[in-house]
Amino acid sequence: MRAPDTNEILLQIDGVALSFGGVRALRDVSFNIRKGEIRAIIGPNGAGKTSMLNVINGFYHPDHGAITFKGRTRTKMQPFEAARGGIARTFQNVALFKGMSALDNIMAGRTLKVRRGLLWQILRYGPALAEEVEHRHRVEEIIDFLEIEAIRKVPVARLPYGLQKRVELGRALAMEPDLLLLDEPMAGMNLEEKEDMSRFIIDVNNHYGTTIALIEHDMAVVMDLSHRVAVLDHGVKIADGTPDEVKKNQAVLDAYLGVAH
Amino acid sequence: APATAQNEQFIPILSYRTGPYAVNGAPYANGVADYYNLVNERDGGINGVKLLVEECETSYATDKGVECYERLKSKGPTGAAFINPLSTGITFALTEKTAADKIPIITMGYGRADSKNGAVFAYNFPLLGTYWSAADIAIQHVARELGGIDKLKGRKISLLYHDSPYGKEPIPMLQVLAQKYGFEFTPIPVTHPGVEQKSQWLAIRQNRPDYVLVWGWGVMNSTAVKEAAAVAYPRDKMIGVWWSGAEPDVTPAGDQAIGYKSLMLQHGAGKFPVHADIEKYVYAKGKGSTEPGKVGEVLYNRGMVNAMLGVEAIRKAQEKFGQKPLTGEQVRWGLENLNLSDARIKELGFEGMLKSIRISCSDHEGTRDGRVQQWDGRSWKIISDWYTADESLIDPLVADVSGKYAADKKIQPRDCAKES
Amino acid sequence: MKGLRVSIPKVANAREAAALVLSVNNIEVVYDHVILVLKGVSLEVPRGHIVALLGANGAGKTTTLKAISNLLHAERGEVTKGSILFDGVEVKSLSPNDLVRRGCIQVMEGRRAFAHLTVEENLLTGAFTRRDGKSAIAQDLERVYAYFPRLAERRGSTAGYTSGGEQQMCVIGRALMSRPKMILLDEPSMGLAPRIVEEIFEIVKDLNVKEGVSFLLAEQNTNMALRYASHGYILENGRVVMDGEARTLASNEDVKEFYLGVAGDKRRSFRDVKHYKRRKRWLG
Amino acid sequence: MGQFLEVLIGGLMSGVLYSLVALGFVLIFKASGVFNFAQGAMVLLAGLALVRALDLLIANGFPYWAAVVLGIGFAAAIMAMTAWLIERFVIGPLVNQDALTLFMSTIGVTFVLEGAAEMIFGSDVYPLRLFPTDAWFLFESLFPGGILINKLDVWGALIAGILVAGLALFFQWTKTGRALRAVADDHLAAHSVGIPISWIWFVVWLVAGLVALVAATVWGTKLGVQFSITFLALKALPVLIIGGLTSIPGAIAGGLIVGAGEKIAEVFLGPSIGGGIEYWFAYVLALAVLLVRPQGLFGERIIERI
Amino acid sequence: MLYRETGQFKTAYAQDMAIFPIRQDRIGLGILLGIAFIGVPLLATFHIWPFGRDYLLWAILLPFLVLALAAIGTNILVGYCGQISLGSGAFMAIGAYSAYKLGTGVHIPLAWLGFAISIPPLPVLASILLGGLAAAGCGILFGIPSLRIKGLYLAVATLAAQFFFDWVFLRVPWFTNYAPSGSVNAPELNFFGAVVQTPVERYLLCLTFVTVIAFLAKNLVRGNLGRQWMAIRDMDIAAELIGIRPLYAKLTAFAVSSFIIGVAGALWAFVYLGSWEPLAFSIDRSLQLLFMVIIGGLGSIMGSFVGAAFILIVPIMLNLIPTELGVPLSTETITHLEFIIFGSLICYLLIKEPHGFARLISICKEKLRLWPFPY
Ligand SMILES: Nc1ncnc2c1ncn2[C@@H]1O[C@H](COP(=O)(O)OP(=O)(O)OP(=O)(O)O)[C@@H](O)[C@H]1O
Ligand SMILES: Nc1ncnc2c1ncn2[C@@H]1O[C@H](COP(=O)(O)OP(=O)(O)OP(=O)(O)O)[C@@H](O)[C@H]1O
Ligand SMILES: [Mg+2]
Ligand SMILES: [Mg+2]
Repeated sequence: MRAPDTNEILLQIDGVALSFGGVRALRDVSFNIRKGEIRAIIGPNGAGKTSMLNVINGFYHPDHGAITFKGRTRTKMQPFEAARGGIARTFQNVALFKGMSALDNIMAGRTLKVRRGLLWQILRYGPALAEEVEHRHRVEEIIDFLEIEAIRKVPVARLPYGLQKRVELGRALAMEPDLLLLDEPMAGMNLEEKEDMSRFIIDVNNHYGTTIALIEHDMAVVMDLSHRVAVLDHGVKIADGTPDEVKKNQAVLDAYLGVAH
Repeated sequence: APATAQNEQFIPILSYRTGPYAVNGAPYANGVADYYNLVNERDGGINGVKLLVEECETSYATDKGVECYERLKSKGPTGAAFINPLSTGITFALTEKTAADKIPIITMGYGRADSKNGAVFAYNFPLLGTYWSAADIAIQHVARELGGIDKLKGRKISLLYHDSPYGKEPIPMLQVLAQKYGFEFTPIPVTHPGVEQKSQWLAIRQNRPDYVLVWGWGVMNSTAVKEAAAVAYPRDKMIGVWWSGAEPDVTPAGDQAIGYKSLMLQHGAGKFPVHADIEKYVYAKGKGSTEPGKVGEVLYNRGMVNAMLGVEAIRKAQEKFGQKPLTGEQVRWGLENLNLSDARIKELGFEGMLKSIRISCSDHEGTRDGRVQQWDGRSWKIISDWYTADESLIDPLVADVSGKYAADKKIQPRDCAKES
Repeated sequence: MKGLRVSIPKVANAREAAALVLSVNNIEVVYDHVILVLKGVSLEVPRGHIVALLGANGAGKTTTLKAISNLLHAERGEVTKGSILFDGVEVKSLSPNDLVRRGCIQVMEGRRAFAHLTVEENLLTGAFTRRDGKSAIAQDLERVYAYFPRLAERRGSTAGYTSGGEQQMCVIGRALMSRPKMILLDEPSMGLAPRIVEEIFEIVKDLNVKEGVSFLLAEQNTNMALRYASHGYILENGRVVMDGEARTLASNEDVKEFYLGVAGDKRRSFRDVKHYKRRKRWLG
Repeated sequence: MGQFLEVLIGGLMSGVLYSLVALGFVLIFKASGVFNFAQGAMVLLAGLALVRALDLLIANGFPYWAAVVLGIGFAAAIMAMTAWLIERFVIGPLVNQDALTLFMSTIGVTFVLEGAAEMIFGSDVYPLRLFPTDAWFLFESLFPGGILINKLDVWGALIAGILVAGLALFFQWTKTGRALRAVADDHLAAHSVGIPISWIWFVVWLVAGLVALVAATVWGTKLGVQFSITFLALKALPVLIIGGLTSIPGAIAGGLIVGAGEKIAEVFLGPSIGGGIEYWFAYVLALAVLLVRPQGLFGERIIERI
Repeated sequence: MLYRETGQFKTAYAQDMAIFPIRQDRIGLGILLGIAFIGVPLLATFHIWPFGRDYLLWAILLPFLVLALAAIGTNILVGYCGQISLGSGAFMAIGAYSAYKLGTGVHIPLAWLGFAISIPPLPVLASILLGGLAAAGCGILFGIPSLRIKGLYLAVATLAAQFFFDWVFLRVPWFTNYAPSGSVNAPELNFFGAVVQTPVERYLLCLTFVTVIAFLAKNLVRGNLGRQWMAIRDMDIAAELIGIRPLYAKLTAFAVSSFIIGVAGALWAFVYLGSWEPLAFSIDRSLQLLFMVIIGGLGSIMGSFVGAAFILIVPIMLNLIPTELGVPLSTETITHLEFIIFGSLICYLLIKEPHGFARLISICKEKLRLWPFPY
């Protein structure tokens, strides 16, 4: 397994804490993500993994701590800024736009790249049309890549769960992100589909050089794919290191993996 | 559609028997329908020309009214003879259309006050009284009760009005009167349909106006009476316009309505010779449109009067154009030359309900007379003599507003002096 | 593998019927009047057994389960052919509520906890159909908390704000609260930590052995499912393409390769799937 | 001062009368997530059924009290039938559809109810006098003219208070109450745990119908039973959202705020800007409250989670 | 067999992205437009059945077109952007009154500043479009709360706009040029010298507006902005996280929607009513538009037309049928029956297809495609 060549740090989380009423979802968590790596975050249910992603892309604002992304430090992100800065993500409970087709969902991911304004779009002629076609080309590439040509025009609400996850990945890819946050992308998939998904993730990582943060409960996947793994439990980071290190860590075994895995 | 005979005069009825104003709309429509029926049953029509009527439900909504008008305007062999929208809003919406279609629009006791001026509004006929006349009559009555016109000075008079063109029409006239007689005039709007008037009446209770004029319609009237009772405002200091003085306006309030007064559009409730005919020719044959007990109610009678004036206009027009179905334009001539003497009114069985009427090109209102009645808990009692609204006050306002309309619409006013 | 399945009426005699808690006979399901999803699915669950329903995304597992628990009509779906018998009674004639009363409950996929209710209230709604008194319910509540300690920690939180896995536990616990005879589990392991997944399957086994609860288990974690189930059905594109005893299935080469990910007897690494050729489909 | 107090008290009281109508909305929304546009029509139907039965019974020589009891029984039966029909033919088949579709279907119901109610019971105005409508004048020694309090308002407030207390207890403390909230959250999941939605909806629509009947007795006494009673629904809406669509006590709180706010605005602010402002003022008030608390004062938090 | 895409290969994305990618749809639309633009006016001019009287044109087609336009506007906000609004009537009113003011000349004496703003009466076309712009402005203003308030709460909050503007146009005499009754008259419909007068001319005028705006609106909703709106509608949080700014998306939806509704309002006042009062744009109108959109299908331009037709025409038909058949029923009974049947129809339709006519049509198309097989 090839580690990323650089040690450049893309995202640095410092002492982030987050609580909801009495629930302390994150307590003083620090870790970093290097450019080009696949970074897994694992931990038992309710450990704060999703909350961590929410902090990274600005949906939750931490009580303490700092986030440094591409060299800029701030205490909190705004969702829009995070998106513009190149952070894209998929969601644990599929968050597709239910009333739209798969194609439109992915096209929506290109919003930030659209240059022509309201009036041009009304006319949908000349440069506006050309731009739209151009975006469509990019999106079709993603569709080809994810092998979802057949469901292009199907309203996503009708799709089975696994395909919805794939469309969601497509939407995130359409943003051409620098950092891609994946929240349990393989939940509810069978082996074959997990393999497909793994292939997409690796390809994205290798070919586009996209940095990936991955939350997943399937240990086989995590261990095979990721370069480094951070482990959370009850909002605390209990381990951080290469998959092999983590696998052997007693605290991790106790809190998360249970019987030898 | 049933085949229409060629010798029929078509008359549309725009009514509202459903919706928030049905309570007042239904008795009126019954009166109208029964009178047309009477003419057919008793006289076989007007000089042998049968009346063909069709009713269309407007629910007092302007757009439905327009739809009804379009639906009915060209029915029958000659199209609609005239139209009674029974809604000031619909009147406004139809004014231009009817002029273009050459169909007279009879708005007896409602509609645009400036349409008294027939030179500009060739097709509008606000017969028997406009709201400006009503306002003047009401103030005259107040003055009478106070003991003289000079006693108005420094008094407080409020107008509780339905917040719509209907309710707003009297305001300019009352402002003129307030200035002239030196009373303090406060308009108080009530939002359609008028089920909630607590704040208005709490304000009245504090402000203690000497009189409250009520320009309401439908549920607003009875609610006003009840709220007045609730704040202990004396009911006999309330004077409703003629649309606020029928049975449904007081009965829901029960005894609380005793003493409440209203203007009369000349006629009141009660039975007159014509009612005997109605009972004999219409109800006895089972063709009546309501329970016999309701014949002779205020709004029923008003419907009859309205229908009668229309019928007489057709009769008049037949004198000139022949005894056949007439077009709206011909009926308009009849209306504009209508001249009902006391004798003729008696002949028609309306004696005691109406005074003589004479309509002309410059005066589409005909007469501007009214009386005042008072509710005694069981029936309306006439408590005043006749008042005649003061034309010298109204006419300048009419000239002003109708002139503006003519200018807006690029209408060349007719020269009434030249009209026969 | 058993022989070819055709639509011979399944319940041949009363004894066999009594042995089957659930039998699905050749059903066809259509969504929105035009989308044909199940094209003749038959399966049966013997009393006191755990049966696994396997298949790729969109194969129709969820649809099958919804057809059984009579929830389709709310999604504009319709069983147009075939019949489903639960405990010998035609399901069509029962309302979802009757079914639960008779002991058949479904755990829906997608973590559908009642978002505005607390975790504990969620669990209590599961006991809605029960008539056996407050203390019995309280006891079961404690049992669920014992199964899922994490839920006990979060019992007072609004379910909508709990984590994905917590919601999943909540939904499973809720179903257990109704003390069912048969549970239709739709992807119970989804989004749960490996340890909890093991626990869930242990709970399933426990209930099955101690209380004789039957299970129909739609699951993507084939490995686990076949380990605990006695029978398995493989669904593909709305049709059953293979069925048999779990052990037989697990040793089938195709199943091994496509569902269990073992080539030879070593697990394939997910890193190496990159140029892996897409597999054949059994049926189009 | 006297006037201010009087307007304030009057406003609070009439606000509570709106709450009576708002309560019906809350009940149905809470139990099914359906925004019931037909609540106004249900008040009309209940009122007409009651008053027509009363008239008939009294005309046939029944003593007044017996007529009232029988009349209320008759109206309640009509409401039960309505609830059953609505559940069976409209809301039941639309289970698991989105909020707007359900809302639209209640509009269909509104048309049917209005048409049927008037067709069966007549479209006239029917006086109803179940409660006293005169006024007390309090503190006449303190303020000139005293402070006016309408007896009907007091009755209305009393009844509303009792209803709210009862219903709030029901929802918070019973198993059915919990089930109702579950149904509102997710129809399908509620189905799956065996909650008998049809039965529950029937019960809720019935209770809403009975609340409508209560509202009709009070408002019918105030206005006379007639079509315009349906317009109360529009007055109840701001009450409803200030309190929160899902909160029963909220209906009362909203009523108090709207009533007091709009009356004070109309009396003290209205004259300087032309009057007639209370209609929109109530809504602007509601808007202002929502800007601070998007779910209304007592409504359930809108869950934003990803 | 008739409705198949087979053989229609698309070789460029632009083709696939055309308004009607399927040939049969294009032909159908062409025929429809042909009838609307040429057939109807011809029939009406020569008074051929069913256009013997002006009734069909005046009382059905004209209001249908204008309300369909308003429904498109409402649909953009409610159907595409998911912001339920009960204030459409108010925005129609704003369009109408602004157009009226602009068409009759604006004079704002700013005494304390020592000068006055005076604009001479503008041509009708300009007034109508600027009326739409004024509505768009107010729409943006009243759209701001939507950033915080959602769903049914927002719906009720938009009633604030409805009642507030009802009141403004009733109470502020400046808007009605101080007409004593508060009822105003439209200026002459003079389009670059051509005066629109007869029903046919009015019809063509509205038809042109509707067609052009419908096409432009369709462009918009197919493009990026449309996708942003739908994303906000379907899941606003996720939309925000992929870089859609709710502020921009919602406010543009309010603006575009109010603009269209405002233009429709101006047409309603100028072309259909000719003379109007605030009641013409009451809450009933708002509700009516919402009904049209829901029944027609949320998020469908085509659906707006069908919905408008259903909500507007069915009651009229129900009302007409008994009289035309000569059934001896009183108008009262007819109206009550109309209500009952109309209400039942709405319920029936929703149960058959909760997503309205638009979905019904698409299901029919899908069935046609499969025909003669059921699935
Ligand atoms: N908005 C919120 N309000 C209240 N509590 C919250 C909120 N978001 C998260 N929590 C709580 O914080 C804790 C961490 O939740 P989070 O979703 O991050 O867990 P997770 O690690 O993603 O778990 P899982 O693997 O089950 O998805 C949980 O206990 C959850 O209930
Ligand atoms: N409401 C619906 N309307 C239309 N089609 C639907 C609907 N629900 C499901 N489908 C279709 O039915 C097929 C089967 O879906 P189902 O959800 O049963 O699959 P599944 O086997 O459970 O898949 P997964 O493992 O992803 O959950 C899919 O192709 C899907 O597109
Ligand atoms: Mg999570
Ligand atoms: Mg599934």
